Amino acid sequence: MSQVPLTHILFVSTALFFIGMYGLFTRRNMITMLMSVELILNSVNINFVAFNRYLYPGKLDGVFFSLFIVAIAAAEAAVAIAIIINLYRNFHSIDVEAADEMKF
Amino acid sequence: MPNSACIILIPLLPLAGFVVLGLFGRRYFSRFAGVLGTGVVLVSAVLAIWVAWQYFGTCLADGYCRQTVPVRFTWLRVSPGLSIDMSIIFDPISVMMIFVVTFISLMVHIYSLGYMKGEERYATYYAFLNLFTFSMLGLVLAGNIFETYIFWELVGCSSFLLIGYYYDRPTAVAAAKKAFIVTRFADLGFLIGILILSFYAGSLDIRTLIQRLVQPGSQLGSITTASFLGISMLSWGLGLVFVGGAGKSALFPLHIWLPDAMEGPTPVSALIHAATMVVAGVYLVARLYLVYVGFDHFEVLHVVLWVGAISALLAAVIACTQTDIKRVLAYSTMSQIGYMMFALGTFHPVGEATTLGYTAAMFHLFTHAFFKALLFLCAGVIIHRVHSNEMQDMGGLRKALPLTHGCFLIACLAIAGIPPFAGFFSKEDILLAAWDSNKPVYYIGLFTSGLTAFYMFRLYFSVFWGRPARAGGAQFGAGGGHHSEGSGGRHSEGSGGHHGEGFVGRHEEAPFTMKLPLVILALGAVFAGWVPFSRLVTYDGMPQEGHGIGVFAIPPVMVALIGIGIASYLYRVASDRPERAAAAFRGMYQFVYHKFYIDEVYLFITKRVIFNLIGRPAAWIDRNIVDGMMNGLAAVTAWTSTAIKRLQSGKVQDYALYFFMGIAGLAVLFIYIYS
Amino acid sequence: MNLSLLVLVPLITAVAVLFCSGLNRVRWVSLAGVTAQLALALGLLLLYWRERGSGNGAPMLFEYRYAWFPALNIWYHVGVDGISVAMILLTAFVMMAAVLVSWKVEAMGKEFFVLLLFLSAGAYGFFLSLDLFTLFFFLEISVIPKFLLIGIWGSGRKEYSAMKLALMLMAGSALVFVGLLGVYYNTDATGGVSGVGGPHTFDWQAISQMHLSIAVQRAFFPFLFVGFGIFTALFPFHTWVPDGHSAAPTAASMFLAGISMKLGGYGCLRVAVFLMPDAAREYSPIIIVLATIAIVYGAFATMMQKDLKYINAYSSISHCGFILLGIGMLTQTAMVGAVMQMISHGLMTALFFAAIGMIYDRTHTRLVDRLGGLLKVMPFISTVFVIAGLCSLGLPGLSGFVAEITVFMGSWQRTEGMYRLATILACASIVVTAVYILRATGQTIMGPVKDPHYNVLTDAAWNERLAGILLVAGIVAIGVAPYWLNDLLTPGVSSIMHHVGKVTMTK
Amino acid sequence: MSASAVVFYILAAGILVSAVLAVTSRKIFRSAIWLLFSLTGIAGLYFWLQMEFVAAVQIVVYVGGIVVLIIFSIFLTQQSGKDLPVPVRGRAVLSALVVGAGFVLTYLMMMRYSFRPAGSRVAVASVGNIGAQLLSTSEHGYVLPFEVISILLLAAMIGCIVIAMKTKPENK
Amino acid sequence: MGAGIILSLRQELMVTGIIFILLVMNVGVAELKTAVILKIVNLLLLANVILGCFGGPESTLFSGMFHTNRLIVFEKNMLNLATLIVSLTAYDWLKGHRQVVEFYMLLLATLVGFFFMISAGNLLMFYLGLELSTIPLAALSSFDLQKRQSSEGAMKFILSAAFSSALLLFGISLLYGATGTLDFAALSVRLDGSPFQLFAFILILSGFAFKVSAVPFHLWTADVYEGSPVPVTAYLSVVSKGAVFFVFIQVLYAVFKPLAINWYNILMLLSVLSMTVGNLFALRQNRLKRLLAFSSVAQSGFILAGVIGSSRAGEASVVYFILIYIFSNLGAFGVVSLISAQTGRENVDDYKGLYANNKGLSWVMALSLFSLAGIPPTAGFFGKFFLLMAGAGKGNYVYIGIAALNMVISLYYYLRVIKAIFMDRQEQPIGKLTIPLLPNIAFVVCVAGIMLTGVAGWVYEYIYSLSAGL
Repeated sequence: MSQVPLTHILFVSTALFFIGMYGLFTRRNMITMLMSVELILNSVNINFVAFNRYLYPGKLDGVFFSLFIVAIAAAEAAVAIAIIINLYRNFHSIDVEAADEMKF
Repeated sequence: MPNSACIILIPLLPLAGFVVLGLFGRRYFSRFAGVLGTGVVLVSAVLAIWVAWQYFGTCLADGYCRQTVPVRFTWLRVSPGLSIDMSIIFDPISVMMIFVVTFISLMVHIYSLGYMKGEERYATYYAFLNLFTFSMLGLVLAGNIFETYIFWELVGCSSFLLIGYYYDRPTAVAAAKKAFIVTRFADLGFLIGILILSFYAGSLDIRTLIQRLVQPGSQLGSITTASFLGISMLSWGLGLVFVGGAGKSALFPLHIWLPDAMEGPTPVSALIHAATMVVAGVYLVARLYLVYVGFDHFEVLHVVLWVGAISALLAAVIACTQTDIKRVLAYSTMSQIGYMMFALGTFHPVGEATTLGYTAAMFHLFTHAFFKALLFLCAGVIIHRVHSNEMQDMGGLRKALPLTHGCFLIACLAIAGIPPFAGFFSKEDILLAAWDSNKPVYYIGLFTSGLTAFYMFRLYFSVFWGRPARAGGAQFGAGGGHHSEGSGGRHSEGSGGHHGEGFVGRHEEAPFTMKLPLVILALGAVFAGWVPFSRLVTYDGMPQEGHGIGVFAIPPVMVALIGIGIASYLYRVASDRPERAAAAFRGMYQFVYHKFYIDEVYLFITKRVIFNLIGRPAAWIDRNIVDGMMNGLAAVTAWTSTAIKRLQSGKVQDYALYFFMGIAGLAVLFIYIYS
Repeated sequence: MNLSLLVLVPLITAVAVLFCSGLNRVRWVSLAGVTAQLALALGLLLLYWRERGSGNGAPMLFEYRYAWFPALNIWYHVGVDGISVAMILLTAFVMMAAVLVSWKVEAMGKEFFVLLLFLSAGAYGFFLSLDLFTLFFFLEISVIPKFLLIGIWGSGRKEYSAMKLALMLMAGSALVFVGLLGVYYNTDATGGVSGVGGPHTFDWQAISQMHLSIAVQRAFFPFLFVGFGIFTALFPFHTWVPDGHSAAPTAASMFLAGISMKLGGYGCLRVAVFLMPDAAREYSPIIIVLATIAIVYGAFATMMQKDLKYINAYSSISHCGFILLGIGMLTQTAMVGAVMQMISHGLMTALFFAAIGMIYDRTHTRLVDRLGGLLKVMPFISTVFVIAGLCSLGLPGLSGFVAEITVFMGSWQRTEGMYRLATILACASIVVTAVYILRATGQTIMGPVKDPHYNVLTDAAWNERLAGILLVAGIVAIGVAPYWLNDLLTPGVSSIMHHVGKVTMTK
Repeated sequence: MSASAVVFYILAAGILVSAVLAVTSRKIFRSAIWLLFSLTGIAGLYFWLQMEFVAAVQIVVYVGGIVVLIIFSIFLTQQSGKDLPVPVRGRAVLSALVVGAGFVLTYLMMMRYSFRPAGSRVAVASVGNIGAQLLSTSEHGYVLPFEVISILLLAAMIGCIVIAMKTKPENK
Repeated sequence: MGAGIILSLRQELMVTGIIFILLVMNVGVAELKTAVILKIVNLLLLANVILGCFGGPESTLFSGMFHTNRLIVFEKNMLNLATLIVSLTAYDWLKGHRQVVEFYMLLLATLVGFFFMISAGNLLMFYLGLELSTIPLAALSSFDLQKRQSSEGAMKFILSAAFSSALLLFGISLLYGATGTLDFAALSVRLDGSPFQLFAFILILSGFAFKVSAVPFHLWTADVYEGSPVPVTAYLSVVSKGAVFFVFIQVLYAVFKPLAINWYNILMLLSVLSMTVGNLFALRQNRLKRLLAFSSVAQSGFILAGVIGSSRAGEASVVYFILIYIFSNLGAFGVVSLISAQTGRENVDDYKGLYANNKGLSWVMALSLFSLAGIPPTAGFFGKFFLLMAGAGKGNYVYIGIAALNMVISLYYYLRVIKAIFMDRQEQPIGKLTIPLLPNIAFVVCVAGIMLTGVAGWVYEYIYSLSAGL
């Protein structure tokens, strides 16, 4: 792994980050938006682990952070999905364009 | 020297009368209001006469008249040097004036006892009369030029109140407003004049002011050199003060209010608009006479001279055409005041022997007070009788009103300047002064005196001689448009009580209270001329040797007699001669009859110019532009808030997008641009 | 004497009113309250005279300080000099009259009186405070009650006017706020000038002793002056005046025109000019121009008004122009005149509004051409109206004359052509004043009775009479004997002028 | 170029490609699967970084948990597997631009920044000492976060239950 | 050591304890009456508030992950109090709701989250606290299960929150990469103003800005506030925002001190934007909750003015203002919540003629709005004054001028509500409402706070004595 410079890994994470963001901006299905968020969180995780591994191997701060992020991502996803399901009950659709009754 | 206590009492008593009557009059003693008011004035008149007697006594004793200030206290300290004092100045003219004012005022008070009897606002009337008397006394006694201004305003106000006494009559209200506003406009000049003079003289006290302005002193240089539009500040100051005077004294072109002021009760006209208030302007100029003639700055005196002359002539001409008895008298008043003014204008450089004009003006003021008041009071009796003041409703009254007839005749002779009546002496002095200083003015004066005689006797004959007017005069008068005083509600609410049934076949001429003043004033009109004025009233207190009555007196008298002759030819017996005369020069007659359309010019200026070109735009701008700006701000805000509402599209993806754009924006801005 | 009483008494009264049951009791309690205020104010005057008489030459008397926010060096600091005493008297008079004329307020009477008393508390506090923070606090207190009074009990376009008034006054105090902060942060109180340490101070006297740099003054004088100016109808920020006054209920109009417009003038004098004399001198031409415009143009705009309240509102713009003119002239006489004008105009306009209110209550119209011949029907009210009118056109013997004349005399001491012109225009405006006052009086009071219904109308009731007499008494007291007021005001003003002058020397 | 590098680039390519497909595919199931691939690839990346524990967690929680959850929710909410609605045109373009710009910006900054490795001592991320640290209160102890996240999970659970529970008709 | 930990953690522990009591109640004890539960819970919260008030030691635990001092304790007490008031005013709404206990468990979970966030000593703890407070809030905001708006709001909230926290995390990761530490104390020394770090900082900042709903990160605010049940909205607008501001100040002053010059400008920009945009949006709102939402956006603009004051006075004024804000905003929301719970009407127009029948409520509303608008003698005046005063400390008077003018604009829409209540009329005004005991207590507390917090100078003095500044 030493041959691969850190910046290349960062390239992966950053790209992933913005891909996820793009998905979040464009996917109209709420669940797919949620997936995009997960992608973003993963890119963050890659950052943490990579930095930890490459730059600061002395301590495992990054690793722990990424672990907690994983856990929280799970919780967040769960609640989000619960909310989406409830919204589906009310709107009979999970198209985000449909849920814009409150505006201006 | 009279002690100051009773001097103060002279003005304060009427004030007390005003306060008492004003506060409690209506409620508590509406009956005795007249008696109370009259009594107060009586006391102060007595005091005044006594004071005058003593003062002039001492004058004669020690050969010259001292100018003293018996009373002074600071009313308002404007700035360390400048303070408005309440002070009383004592010198020949002020003493003479307090005598005139209290005396005439007393007469009018007594007269009104009968004349205003049964009026609803009887007490108020007397309260106002007292107020006026107080203010007038304060005006003449003022030893501080600002004090003068204060009482000047008060006089104007009480005149306003009295003219508008019949407040439910629109014409009266209009007249009152007109009088107040015109004089107020003139007073503006007075005020600014005061500001200028006091600024350079550094004092408001009249004596100090005169001293500083006359003695070549420190301020003097600045005020004569400092100039505006090429005219020295001193001239500006004096000129503006004169404007104030001209306004009060109804001189051309500020005279328009005087004829309308006749809407007030006749005694009021007699007191305010004939004898006292209207001569305040003359008095004011006389007060500052030393400054006017102080050193060779005569442009202002020229103005005084010519304004006086023009007013005299103009008014006389108009008077010849008027048919409303009170208006005729009003114009004659204006003309006589014109006399006094140009008398003051006829200056001799100080240092020469005399300034005859000063004495003459004061003299004429003195005599005029008597016969003009008398004329008005007589007119009051007549109007009271005829219930109209249109001349064509009158005629042949000499049987019905013998006493009035006599008094009226005396007054006419006096004003016409027929010896040995009062008017003769004073007018002759004036003409003499004019002759010495300015020939054209002299001829104007001469011609005017002829006109005076003519219109006075025109009035006299058409009222007392000729065919008795129809009994329906009252009714006719009632129809007689706004000219006719009888038309308004006055007599219905007023003293009609005991004159209700009209005058035909009535024997009683007038109540005693109305006759008495006539008689007294008639005596005055006869004998006032014998007072040795040149010995008592002079600009510097030094007596001048009187000049005997010589050949110089002949032309005026002749002119006067000619005037009388024409008048009697035209009006003594009823005929169509006047009409033919009028028809002869119809155009000019109309022009004069409408008072040279001066009123219309004023109307045009006020209504068209001031209201439409200044007032209306100002109001419009305020509502639409200035306020529009304020509302515009609000409108812009509201518009913006609708314009940006799209940001809140309600779509969460937009929110996220904006969110990141915000971050990117901040990053670019603060990392690359701003740092 | 403990000055805070002046603030507390109205508040206590207000609380008492809150717990009153029955409109009648409410009225009497509030009347008692304002009577107590009047008594306090008069007592203050006497004590003040006694102190001065006993040779106490301190600039401020009866001072009281309490460390309110020591951390920020903010104090509750009160004290009076002649000027404040005079303003307090004015407030007491107007408040008493206001309560008396609002006797007939039926709907939500309790709230009405509470708000009114609250207002007065604010005014007293403002005139008392010597700490700029306290001053600002009391200045802003008075905004909202006005809004409610106009909006709830007003007439005509009341909501619009109330909103306009509230917003414009709020904008004014926003400017003042910025100005105050600017002053605060440019003071240096490390010497502990105002009693405590702290780098900066709001203390009025302390600031006046330290000389703010000319740059600072240049920067912040406009904020303060314009901010306060909005309160006193500084052109072109006067447009709240006509709407607000005409929409407000009688008592509120009286307070608005009588007192709250004076808060501005007082602030301009006390804060802007006194703390920043150099800037005042620099900006004085602008002030003069604006004031003159307000005077003349206000007068002409008044001529065109048909509604009595509008007439008085516009004339207030014109008259308050005299206040600003007097302040802007920066001569002692003119400033005394300005303060006199504040007081005179306060009493006069309150009287005017009171009379208008009484007329409106009876005839239900304020349009000049609908009224007429009221003198026959309601002599007392008409007389009061006429007196107010005469006072406003500057008749000698009434307060208006004294004030205007003093302003003129003072302004005339400035010899520069522009100032001269301004003075002359101001003088000329009194003629216009005469015109519109007489037109109004002539059409409403005099003339034949327009409407037969008017013949059955009643004259003033006891409370209205009392109110009228109270204000007339004040007007006459000043008009006939101005010297006492003059002596009362001169020391305060001359200390201000001495400050201005002193700086002139140093420059 | 060494083998591990090759492995990395393959992984990277796989991750990114499947991620792109995951956010663009029109069929929701497919995109879920692409997401699965991408996440697995990331797990692989962790392996490659010798962070086995993290990789394991990644597999367990994401692949085994979240993706399953997502798929179930798709079952719950998706009507008859029809295509996803097309993105709003304008927003798609705009966000493409923004995202591209953002990426360039960010990555440039990363490249410019000189990362300085600190210390050479390598702490082994073995399950053992990770667990030890997770529960220790001493230096580098993560017991407090552990507790906090337990509360968080509890709360999340309650929340899910309350919200997602089929609400019975109100007549109760 | 143990006792020390307990003492320093006592507020967190108490709240957690209450959560567990509720859990037991929910699982074990069968079907208590809702009203009874509410009484019990409120008593517990009251006890929590009271016990919280005892001062604790200044300490740092868990190798710097958790630290506390007197100011932090005070802030937590403020949050406790706010929560109590919220739950008091929520009474009417909860009576009709079935999952009362769950509601409180979630609410208190978020509270704990805030506590840990405030006491956080490193970025991990901060992040955990943030999430712990966010995720349950999202659940709460969709608590009106049948209401479409509620679930829509919740969806917008959870997605925006997830996104913003992802960005925050990205920023944290970059920061970690740049400095190699997550510990606040260590971070502050390793920061240099390099663009990379600045970018990371901006990402983190956006997370904060999102929570305090500062423009342009505010867009979720209005919709979520409108959709959520009123008590949740109140909680969001007061507790959430307040807590985030507390930690925001600490982070800015303690951690990002080296970047002070940068964030001063950034925050000034955000502050101006927030005031202006918030006010402009609020101008046209007819739905009261939305109006209050935008007004709270504007308010955070004002609070930011205190933040950038970056002085001791600045910190004190922020805390002070938030204390006042708790009373004012909760007073307003309390009235709204009561009325919407009893009549279901939430529009400004519905409030026309409210004064006719409900004098008390009207005055509470009026006072709260005056306090929000910063009108003396309400506390809001002092709050705003001190905020802007602190903001002017650096001598940026243009900025202060803009802020002052914004105060004028804001006055307009507050007065619109006042106008509706006191001046306008309508056919069927809201009838006489009965105010239950608990909300009544809440109103009394709010009014007392509004009237006294400002005039009583020592409150500010106390806070000032606690605060440290930059």
